[in-house]
Amino acid sequence: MVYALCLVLIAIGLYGVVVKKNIVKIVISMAIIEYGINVLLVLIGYRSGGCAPILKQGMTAATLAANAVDPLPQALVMTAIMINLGMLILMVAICIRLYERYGTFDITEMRRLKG
Amino acid sequence: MIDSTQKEGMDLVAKSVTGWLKGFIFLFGVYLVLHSHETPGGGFAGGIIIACAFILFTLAEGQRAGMKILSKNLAAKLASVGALIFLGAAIAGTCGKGFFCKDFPGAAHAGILSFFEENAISIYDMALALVVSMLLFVAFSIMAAVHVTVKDGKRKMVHRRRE
Amino acid sequence: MDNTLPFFIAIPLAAAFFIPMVSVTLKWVPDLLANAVMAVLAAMAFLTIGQAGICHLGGWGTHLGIDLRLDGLTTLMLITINTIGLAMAIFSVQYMTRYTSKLRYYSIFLCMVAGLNGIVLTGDLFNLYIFMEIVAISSYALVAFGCEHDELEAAFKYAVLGTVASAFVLIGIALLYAMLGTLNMAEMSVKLSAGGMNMPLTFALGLFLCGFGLKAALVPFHAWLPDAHPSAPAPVSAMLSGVVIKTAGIYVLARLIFNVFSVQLVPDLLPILRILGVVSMVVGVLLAIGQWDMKRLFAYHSISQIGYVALGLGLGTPLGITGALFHMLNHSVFKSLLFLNAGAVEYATGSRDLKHLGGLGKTMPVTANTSLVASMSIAGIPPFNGFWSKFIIVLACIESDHPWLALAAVLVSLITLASFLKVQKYAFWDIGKPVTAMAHEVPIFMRVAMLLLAVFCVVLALLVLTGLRTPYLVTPAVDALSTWAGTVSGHWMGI
Amino acid sequence: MSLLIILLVLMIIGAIIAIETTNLLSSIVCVGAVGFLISIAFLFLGAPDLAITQLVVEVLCLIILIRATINRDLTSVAGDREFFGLTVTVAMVLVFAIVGVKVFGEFPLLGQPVMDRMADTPSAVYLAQGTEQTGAKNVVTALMLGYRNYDALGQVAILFCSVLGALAILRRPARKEEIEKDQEADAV
Repeated sequence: MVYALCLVLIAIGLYGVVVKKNIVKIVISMAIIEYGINVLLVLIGYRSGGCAPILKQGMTAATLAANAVDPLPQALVMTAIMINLGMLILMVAICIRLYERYGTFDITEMRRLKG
Repeated sequence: MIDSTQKEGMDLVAKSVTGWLKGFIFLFGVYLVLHSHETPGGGFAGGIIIACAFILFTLAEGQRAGMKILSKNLAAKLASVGALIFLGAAIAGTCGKGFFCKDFPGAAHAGILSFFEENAISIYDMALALVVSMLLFVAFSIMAAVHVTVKDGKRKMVHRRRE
Repeated sequence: MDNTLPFFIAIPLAAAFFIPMVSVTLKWVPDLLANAVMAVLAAMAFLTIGQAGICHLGGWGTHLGIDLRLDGLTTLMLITINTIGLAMAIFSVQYMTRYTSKLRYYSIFLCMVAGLNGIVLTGDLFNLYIFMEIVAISSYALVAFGCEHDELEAAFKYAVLGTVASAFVLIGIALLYAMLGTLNMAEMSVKLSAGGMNMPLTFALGLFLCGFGLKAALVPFHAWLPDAHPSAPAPVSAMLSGVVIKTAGIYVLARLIFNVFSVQLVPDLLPILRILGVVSMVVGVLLAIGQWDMKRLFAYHSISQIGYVALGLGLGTPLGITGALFHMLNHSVFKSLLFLNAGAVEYATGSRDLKHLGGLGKTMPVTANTSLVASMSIAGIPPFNGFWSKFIIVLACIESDHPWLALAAVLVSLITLASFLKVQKYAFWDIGKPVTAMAHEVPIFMRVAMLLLAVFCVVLALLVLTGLRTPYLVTPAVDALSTWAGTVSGHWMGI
Repeated sequence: MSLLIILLVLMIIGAIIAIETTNLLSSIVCVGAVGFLISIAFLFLGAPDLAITQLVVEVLCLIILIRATINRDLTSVAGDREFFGLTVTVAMVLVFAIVGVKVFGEFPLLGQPVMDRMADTPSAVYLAQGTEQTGAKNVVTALMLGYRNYDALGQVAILFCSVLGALAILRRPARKEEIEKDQEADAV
């Protein structure tokens, strides 16, 4: 159920990427896809009632191993978040420059290339 | 005619609130970086918060005042330095076996190597924070500086600082 | 050798980080640094011939950390990437003077080389994803480097489709991790052979096929390539067409299909790969013949030639894989050379529209002759390298009882010949037009880069001889793919 | 658990509004809302590191996106692309959803990470020995900077590359010819 909702989030983003005309909307849809994937990854590492994988005071490594959630997907998501940030910066730069060249955010009016 | 001191940045309330807040935000970022090994946070979050402190200042006080504190070129160079430090630490870790802060804290080596070995995570974190904060500040300032103007029916992109 | 493996990633990255700090007034420093770095990397790549090994980064071991692995296929790819990269760096010295901001160009270019080396070296699936993203982001930035209308538009399309592909790959990685509990490809393969397939794993494989198929521009996913590759500056187009689609697409696909999953586990994969290959081959070449823009024509031929590689891999026999890998190597050489020729023509005349060109054979002899070599190679004329690899693929088709595929391969080769005769005729043989009469031969460094690649076109043909093929390059690469961890003997997988 | 579902449903609503609304600025604000919801979800899923990072990244994303769209006229380009594209997409998304639901039918239940289901996973080792082996009490930091250090190196390279790329794309002039053109324009 919860996984399926993540998939719905990804599918909404996919729909937005293909269908929308506005290039900023496309960038936003891409961000939504990445959100869905991030939540999916963290859910894969979730343990029911688990605590954060941080050793607090008075806690031994054994109790941590028995109670904490899986740290590996979290490290992956951390990386993925930063990749998305880099991607967003680059895409926004391209959008600004496209606006300068074409005077619009409408992708259907950018039709210099065909085939 | 609006005179230039008013034109730069936001109004007085925003400026004075920023004046109070910017130090705290910066310190919070530094705290997150230095304590990343025991609390949540770490180099990335800390770096972004440091960048946010600079960005807030630039937004409130205006581009020109922001550039006086930290110019774009200097920020880009600092980012390069940070990236090189990170890379150097990573490579040193690959060649010297077990450099990735293994055997912490009872490292038996003496001298400078032992210092690095004990603090390797912190060094990575600091380098990471330097890179991330400076790069994001550069990204922000380039986006803030660029404006598209329409002149004689032709669009032209101008950098605000150039004029 | 094992301890030098990280330097394939570290040296270009260090140079990439260092170059932006160089003062703008010292114009020669980035040129020199980039060329020196690429020369060192190419030399290091040739030194890996015949070597194999694993480097555990940080000494954590296979189970906990990330490791870099070297085997025959990795060696082949490293040599391809770094040699072509060297030629591109030499070419860029004078070609990129047309653009401003050469510093950033070199920096992003070196990041891309580091990412490509990382893709072929790493043995960890998520690490591979990260290196793939480095390559992807640097190629978006480089495609848009000229900042003209069509360049930005192509970069935007490329970036959108590339991000969707990366998203598919990341979902696939998440599913694999959930089912297998590890990210190391060697361990994954052992667990897969023990556990067999199930629904999530099949879905993950499908996502990988779509994602990497998009990166490799196999036909249903090819829409971005004919826009993106011609729009970039010539050395970048050459790098994208010659190296990136193979490394980020075909190489990873081959690793996943033959090493991580396996032909025994998923027998339906090979026919799918064959169909994708044949369709790409035919559609690519049919779309190519109508083109008048030189670079666009070459870009469509990239799709078609990638189809040959996919077809060879899809046969699954050792001979088919030999042909595919050999063709991959050859294609990266001659396609890069063709893009450099197009760049040289554009540099000299300011146009790459075949209708406006003509008679360049007299004014630009080096460009004309190297492009003749490359055209004959891609069309499969006997003494050159392209002939031998296509010949092996056709033989492999016949050997594994697919005569129709063999016929298709031969026919596509003939159409390729026709379309390259058109390029030669309109660009170099016809009488001169006013634009081309004024053209001069391009400067020395550009000529050196083209000559280097032309020599490779001829020399690589020698690899078909068994005496050379067996110890060097191709056969070790084929061995790396055809031994599977399930049978434990594979040296890439040796844990 | 029900809280998580509520959060996800809210996210989906936010995403739909963000994609379908005509005003670009409100669309960006909606994406920000989705990001903050995700940050809360991370907090409940035992990932405070990610919650903090997601929060600050979201703030920065909003600043950059708003910077990109503010002061631009014609920002409210609405409407969808041609009908054919729409049908293809809807079909694709449907296939994706159906296959996905089928896949997750065979998927392990929520709340059972890999180290509970399998004997020998690296995650169990990270949790049991990571704090001792690396000296970091935060296992996620230990993973990012210790065990999987080259991932972090890759991120630095990606960020570096994308900012350099943005600088390169937003530079002016881009070609030598443009300099001459500008000079001519100035002379006139």
